[in-house]
Amino acid sequence: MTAKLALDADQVARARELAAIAGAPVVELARSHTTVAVERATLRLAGLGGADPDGIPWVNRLVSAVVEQVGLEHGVSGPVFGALARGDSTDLVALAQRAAAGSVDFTVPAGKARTAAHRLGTRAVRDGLRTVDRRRAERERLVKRLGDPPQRPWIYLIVATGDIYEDIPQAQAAARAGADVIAVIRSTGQSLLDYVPEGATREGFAGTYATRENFRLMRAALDETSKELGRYVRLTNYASGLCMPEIAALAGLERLDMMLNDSMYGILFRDINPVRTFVDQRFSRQIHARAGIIINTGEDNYLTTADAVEAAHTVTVSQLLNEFFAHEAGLPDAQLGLGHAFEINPDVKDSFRLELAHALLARELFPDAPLKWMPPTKHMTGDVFRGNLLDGFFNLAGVLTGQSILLVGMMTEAVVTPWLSDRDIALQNVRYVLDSCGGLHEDFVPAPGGFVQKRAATVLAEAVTLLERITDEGLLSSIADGTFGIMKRPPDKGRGLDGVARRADDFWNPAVALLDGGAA
Amino acid sequence: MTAKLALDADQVARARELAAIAGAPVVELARSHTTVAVERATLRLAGLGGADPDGIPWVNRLVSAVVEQVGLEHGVSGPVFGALARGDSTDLVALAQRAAAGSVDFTVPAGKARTAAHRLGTRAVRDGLRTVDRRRAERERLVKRLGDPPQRPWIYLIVATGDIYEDIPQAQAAARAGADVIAVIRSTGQSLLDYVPEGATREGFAGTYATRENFRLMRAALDETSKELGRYVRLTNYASGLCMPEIAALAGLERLDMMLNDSMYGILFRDINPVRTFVDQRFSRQIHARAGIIINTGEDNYLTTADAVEAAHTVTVSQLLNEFFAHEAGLPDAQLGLGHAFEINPDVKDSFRLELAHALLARELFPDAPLKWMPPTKHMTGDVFRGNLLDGFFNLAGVLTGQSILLVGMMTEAVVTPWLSDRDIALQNVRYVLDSCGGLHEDFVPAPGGFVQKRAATVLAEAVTLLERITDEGLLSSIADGTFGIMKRPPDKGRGLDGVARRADDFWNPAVALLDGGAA
Amino acid sequence: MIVRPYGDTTGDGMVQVSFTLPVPHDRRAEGAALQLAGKMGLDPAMVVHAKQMGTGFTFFVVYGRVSHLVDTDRVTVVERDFPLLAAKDVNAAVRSRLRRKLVVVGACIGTDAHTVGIDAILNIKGVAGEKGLEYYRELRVVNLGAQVPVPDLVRAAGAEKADAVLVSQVVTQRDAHLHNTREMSAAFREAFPAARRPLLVVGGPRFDEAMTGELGVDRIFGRGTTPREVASYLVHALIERKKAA
Amino acid sequence: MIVRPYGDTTGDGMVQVSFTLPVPHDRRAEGAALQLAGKMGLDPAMVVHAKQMGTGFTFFVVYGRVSHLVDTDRVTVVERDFPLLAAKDVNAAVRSRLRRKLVVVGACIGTDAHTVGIDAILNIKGVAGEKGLEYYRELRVVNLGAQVPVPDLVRAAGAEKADAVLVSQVVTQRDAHLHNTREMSAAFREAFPAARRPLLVVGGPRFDEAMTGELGVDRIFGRGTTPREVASYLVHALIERKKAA
Ligand code: B12
Ligand code: B12
Ligand SMILES: Cc1ncc(COP(=O)(O)O)c(C=O)c1O
Ligand SMILES: Cc1ncc(COP(=O)(O)O)c(C=O)c1O
Repeated sequence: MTAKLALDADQVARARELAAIAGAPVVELARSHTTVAVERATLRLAGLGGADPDGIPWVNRLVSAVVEQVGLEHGVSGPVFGALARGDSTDLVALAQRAAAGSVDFTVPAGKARTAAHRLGTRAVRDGLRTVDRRRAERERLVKRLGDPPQRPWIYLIVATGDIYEDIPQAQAAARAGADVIAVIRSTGQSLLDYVPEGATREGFAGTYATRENFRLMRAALDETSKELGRYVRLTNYASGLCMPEIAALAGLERLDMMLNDSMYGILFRDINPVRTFVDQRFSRQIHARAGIIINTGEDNYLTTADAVEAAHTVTVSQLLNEFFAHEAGLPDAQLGLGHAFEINPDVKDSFRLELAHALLARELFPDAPLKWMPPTKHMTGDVFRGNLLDGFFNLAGVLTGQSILLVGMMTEAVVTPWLSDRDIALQNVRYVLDSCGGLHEDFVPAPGGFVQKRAATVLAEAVTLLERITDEGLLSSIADGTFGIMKRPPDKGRGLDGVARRADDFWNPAVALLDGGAA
Repeated sequence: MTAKLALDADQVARARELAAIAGAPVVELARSHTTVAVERATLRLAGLGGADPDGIPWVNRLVSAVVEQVGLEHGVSGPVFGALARGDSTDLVALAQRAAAGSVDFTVPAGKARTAAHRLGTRAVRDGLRTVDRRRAERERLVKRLGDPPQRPWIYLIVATGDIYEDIPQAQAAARAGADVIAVIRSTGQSLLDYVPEGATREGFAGTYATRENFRLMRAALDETSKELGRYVRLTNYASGLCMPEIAALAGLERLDMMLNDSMYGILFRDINPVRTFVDQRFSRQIHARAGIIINTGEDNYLTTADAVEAAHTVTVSQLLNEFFAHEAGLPDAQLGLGHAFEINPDVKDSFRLELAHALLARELFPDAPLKWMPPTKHMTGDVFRGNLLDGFFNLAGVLTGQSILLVGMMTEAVVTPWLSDRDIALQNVRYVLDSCGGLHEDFVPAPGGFVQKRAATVLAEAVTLLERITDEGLLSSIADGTFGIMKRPPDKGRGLDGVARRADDFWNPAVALLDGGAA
Repeated sequence: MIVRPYGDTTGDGMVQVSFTLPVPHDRRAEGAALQLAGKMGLDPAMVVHAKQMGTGFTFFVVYGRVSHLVDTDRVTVVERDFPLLAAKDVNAAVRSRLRRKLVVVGACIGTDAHTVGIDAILNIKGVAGEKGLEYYRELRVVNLGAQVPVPDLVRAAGAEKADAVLVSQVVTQRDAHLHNTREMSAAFREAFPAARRPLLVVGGPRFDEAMTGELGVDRIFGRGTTPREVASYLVHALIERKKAA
Repeated sequence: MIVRPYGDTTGDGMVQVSFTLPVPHDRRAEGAALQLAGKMGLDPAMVVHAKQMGTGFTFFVVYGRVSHLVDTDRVTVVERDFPLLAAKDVNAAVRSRLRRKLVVVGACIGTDAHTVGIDAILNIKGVAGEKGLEYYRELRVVNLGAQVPVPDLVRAAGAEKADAVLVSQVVTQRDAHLHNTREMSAAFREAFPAARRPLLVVGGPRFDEAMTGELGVDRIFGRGTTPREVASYLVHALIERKKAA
């Protein structure tokens, strides 16, 4: 894409600089804290899986036991691998079982015990990370062999039956019908669970539980379909929530390809404590970076609670923050699926041209990021005929502005989670627009100084102003003020705060060490 | 609209010149013949209405009687007004009744009788034309008082229940919902009737009979609605067919605002004799010119039988011919609703860009004509969801290329004549596109030498080549060859030929005299 | 096999319905919409969209579950009960068995002017990649075109000694296609002794193929018919069956 | 009044239906679609579109006539049986009759996180140009937000001495909204003696407003509810009715 907006380069640079200033203290926060989820994720990387007979994962049992005895601030790996090193159990599962029964004494190992624990823990986690590496290499091989989608944007479809065994055939059907990316929507409420359920599940509400086994089943099914189609079909799930780091680890281990992972979504939309979120987010993104997983950020959500015209600049600001945090966590531009959405009230005069301005602004601010373009949801109604039309114009805006990943809108958005036929109709819509207007961006030349260019400049200017305010106030205070999505979230409130601890001086976590160190 | 296609001005001029050369012999044909329909139309202008107890209009009875006795070639007005002048009856209806009973002897009057007949006939027809003039002035007053639609394109909607009393509330509802022009579709088969039915009708198939009373009822209803809405709502009906001149006269008398009137439609799609059509067409257009009625030509029809890409240039050629014939008959550009349509198979790669090229070509060739942009029909299927989408892109093409009159597409095109709700959904579609993309043409700038410009140049070049062939062969032979819409129509075949006569030396028709003379 | 509509889960029975009721939009109207949905078997039913049109009509979109079962074994369809032949087999059959050209007269009758469908079957150009009947060397095709009055058709069939008459009807408003077809078949019955009556075939996108009896014709072809199907049927009905008889 | 669906003519009974059947597309599948349409009361019915999706499913669009009659007099709707009050009248009623602030506790319960609807009712900002309940001086509003477990809600209602509890449910897949509402009302019945139980109000776009009995709540509000309706209802139910009793 050649530049069509004539953006002011200085202002763009200024915006990035401000985002870095606003983000720096939060990175510091993340580097100086740990959470139960980070610790559990570490144990998962170290190979601990499964759950007790009540379905409580062993990682939860084990971390709880350690935290109870020695607190969280040292990291659980020292105590856990110390116990293993001293022969308390033969492996992590056995240890977790014994710990659950109350028969292990955990201590923060010191001296030689410390060295032994660290060696054991590092080796275990390194093995886990190597599996992640192998999965990544596997993906690269498959993409090489089978090929990427022939067109941009990639077509991204959701399935959401709640039952993995209904999801699978629907996902395969969607892929055959043209989907390049399948996202399995998660059951409502899972993001508030402070554990990751186990096994294949059939009982989700409006989505299917994210479990390692469900990941595996779906990935295997899509591998099959990929071969059949001669095109690598990507799989997406959600990291966000109280288990962000763990789900990121499982996704890396099961070769998911994309993950919903936003630096602020959990705070704003699930009332998860800000500190908890920022700490979890950084760790999870480090794993995504390692796994070659593309993150999908959640700016679209702001526009479901705030007005898409008034709040357009908050999307830009959030994208810049997500970019900063992602880079810091090691994610290159190619893994940055920054989100934005077609959510302007269609009754607003010139709404489509406003959408074009916003979409092009994101495109030109982040030229190398695989932007994720989200369909209308808020202003969809039960009028499914109008809905399909609106989705068509959303698709057109995507094509005209060179978006990278197109989340396919459903005419039944306001009615039900998508039906099989909804997806088919939606894909047909996308295909029509892509095939009939594929090259139309050639003829889309915003008039110099015209409506589109002016609107983009306004949004950018508003974003800079807001970023200036945020750097003044601090990001955490801004979040507390309701800057994003009109949600007010103070740093000392929200779910999961009790699972956060400032790292003690002797804090040790082999995953953190390996990931921060960069080597493994 | 600024020029976006960089058309070759010489080639455009050449195309017009060729069309004039091709059309000239046909104009000569029209000037040297008359038809029963022209004669009946003349009697209608002179004030003869009504029908016999079998529903056969008095104009038909009277013309038949004259033709039987003295032939058609002199025109019927001499014999008819001669009979009146000599006191055979007090008025035209009485004369027709007597003639039907076989009790009038018609002769072509000569000498004094001729002078008296001509005076009487001229006065009667002039009265009729004055009524047409009054209707026109009335329209101009109403438009001035109530206003034209605030936007372009004007929104053109059809009603087609078959029952004038269902049509009326539907038309009013459509106008209230935003229609600027209402077209009452005619019953199938009416165009093959060699008479115009009488009275209010409720029994049409897939359309309502065009009758003077139906015209009057609908115009009155829409006048009411126009006042209610503060916007003059236009009314359209069909002239084409065996009664083209008569219907044109009735439309002028009842203040219709637009009329389907194509120079070749009847020939190609109703197998009406070419000579009959061309003669009727010229007379009817003279009346339209007088009445200030905008004609709608029928190039869209070619694309329902021929392929819209392959035959794109035949549309251009036909538009040029229609333009030539219209100008010759006295119609200014402002009354030239030349037709074209969005009928490319939507599965064709780049179909939308091809549509843009074609639509823009028409726009730039006829910058001052109120072009009528017709929706997809041929490639509409029973998939009404897709249908509504396609109609949305049709609307968009109309907006991007500055079309003047937008015939609103219906999602049920392949299923039923439009339902009330179809129209509502369709209007909502139009409104969305107009409101959200109204100014988007500002940003639509076909790349110089790019896909759109190239395609337009190709079509224009093909049109010139075809026009060259037509000027070589003669238009009538080209029509016989299947040049348009793949229909082969030789000049000596087809319906209504027996109602055509070469004008005799003493031919006299007061309407022809007044219209050709220009004065009245 | 018993099946049910499928929304997103096997057996969920979900369907979408839309319609207009001649009432202004209010709560009572929505209740009326639910009442209708209920009578159609939707339970539960949700009115997900309601929009007043003008003053006295409201358009509704309703989603809901039906408990109707569909028994695919009890579906009666007009299955193709003849083999699908290649053009050369059609020609061969006519040549060897009939020993003269098989005559087909086609038309759009009544006021219907939609010739694209019958032309697709008859003209060389054909449809969907298949050539039309004119392409078959052993068939003689007379295409009378659009808006042919029934008496003209009967006369032409007699004059051409038609083996089969192919009639197209596309306009269906007020059941025009049914009326016209009935009028046509009655006219042929009147004009020809049963043994010499040509085979009567009608086609068009909105016919129910099972209505041959009611309409007095030998065969009905619907949406998406191809020329080869028609040619094969003609061989089957005029040659194979005659042989059998 | 007896009415019928309206396509383009009074009484024509025309409706549009779409659904998927778990069968591949062939003639039999179209027959199956017609069978279902028939059971829904469409006669005649036309399959106007059929498209196979994947290997084992076909999507159908069917148009047709139903002969069901809709009797608008037999529609039972939850009519607004209370006067719609202006904010100042609501405040006046509370002040003069209750003589203390009326306490409203609101929440999205279960795993539902769709707060936009309840916020539209409660927050000052409101919806459709009407301010939310927080704007009413004599109401005290406690909005607990999203994904509130039922026990927490019951506890909060007790602690705040809630006069009314307003619960929102938007997710309806697998009838989540019905389960959660039933669980909620049962918990309140358990926790409070009948006389002291707060008024229970639920809302959301997919509720059937007539289900109060089944769900054990006092009132249900559906799509497009406005804050003023809710405030007026609260006055009616908590003040006017009490006075009457
Ligand atoms: C093209 C077209 C026209 C052209 C016709 C040109 C021509 N020479 O045929 C023109 C522009 C002239 C036209 C005019 C009108 N049309 Co028209 N037209 C159509 C359109 C767009 C496509 C029809 C078509 O060509 N289909 C393609 C062919 C190949 O398909 P088919 O006809 O189904 O044929 C196949 C099968 O059915 C079968 N078949 C058909 N006939 C036969 C016969 C035999 C013997 C056999 C074996 C098989 C067979 O085989 C064919 C090949 O597979 C349809 C809408 C649509 N998208 O369907 C409207 C449509 C048919 N038209 C309609 C109407 C009402 C009219 C008009 C009255 C008014 C108007 N809306 O303009 C006029 C007047 C026509 C008249 N007097 O009959 C309506 C009919 C409504 C109804 N159900 O009653 C439709 C559905 C549009 C609408 N929704 O209003 N039309
Ligand atoms: C905004 C939105 C979101 C936002 C919510 C933000 C927030 N803080 O609320 C976000 C992005 C977070 C979200 C997430 C999800 N959503 Co969501 N979301 C929507 C959306 C687009 C709009 C809902 C809305 O805000 N409507 C506007 C409000 C004002 O209307 P309302 O809720 O109907 O409220 C009015 C009345 O109903 C009534 N009312 C409502 N509650 C109450 C309560 C009382 C007491 C009273 C008196 C009245 C009342 O008054 C209100 C004002 O008139 C809908 C689709 C749509 N267009 O409807 C999907 C939708 C509701 N979401 C859905 C789903 C499945 C989800 C997810 C599970 C997965 C996903 N698809 O993303 C997640 C998880 C949510 C969870 N755990 O619950 C589905 C639900 C399907 C179903 N029927 O079961 C929908 C329908 C989309 C779909 N087709 O898949 N979503
Ligand atoms: C970034 C991000 N994470 C997570 C989710 C979903 O979260 P939950 O599972 O809590 O509904 C969304 C919502 O679409 C999102 O945008
Ligand atoms: C120019 C023109 N005249 C007339 C008609 C309709 O003719 P008929 O009434 O014969 O169907 C059409 C069809 O749309 C047309 O385009």
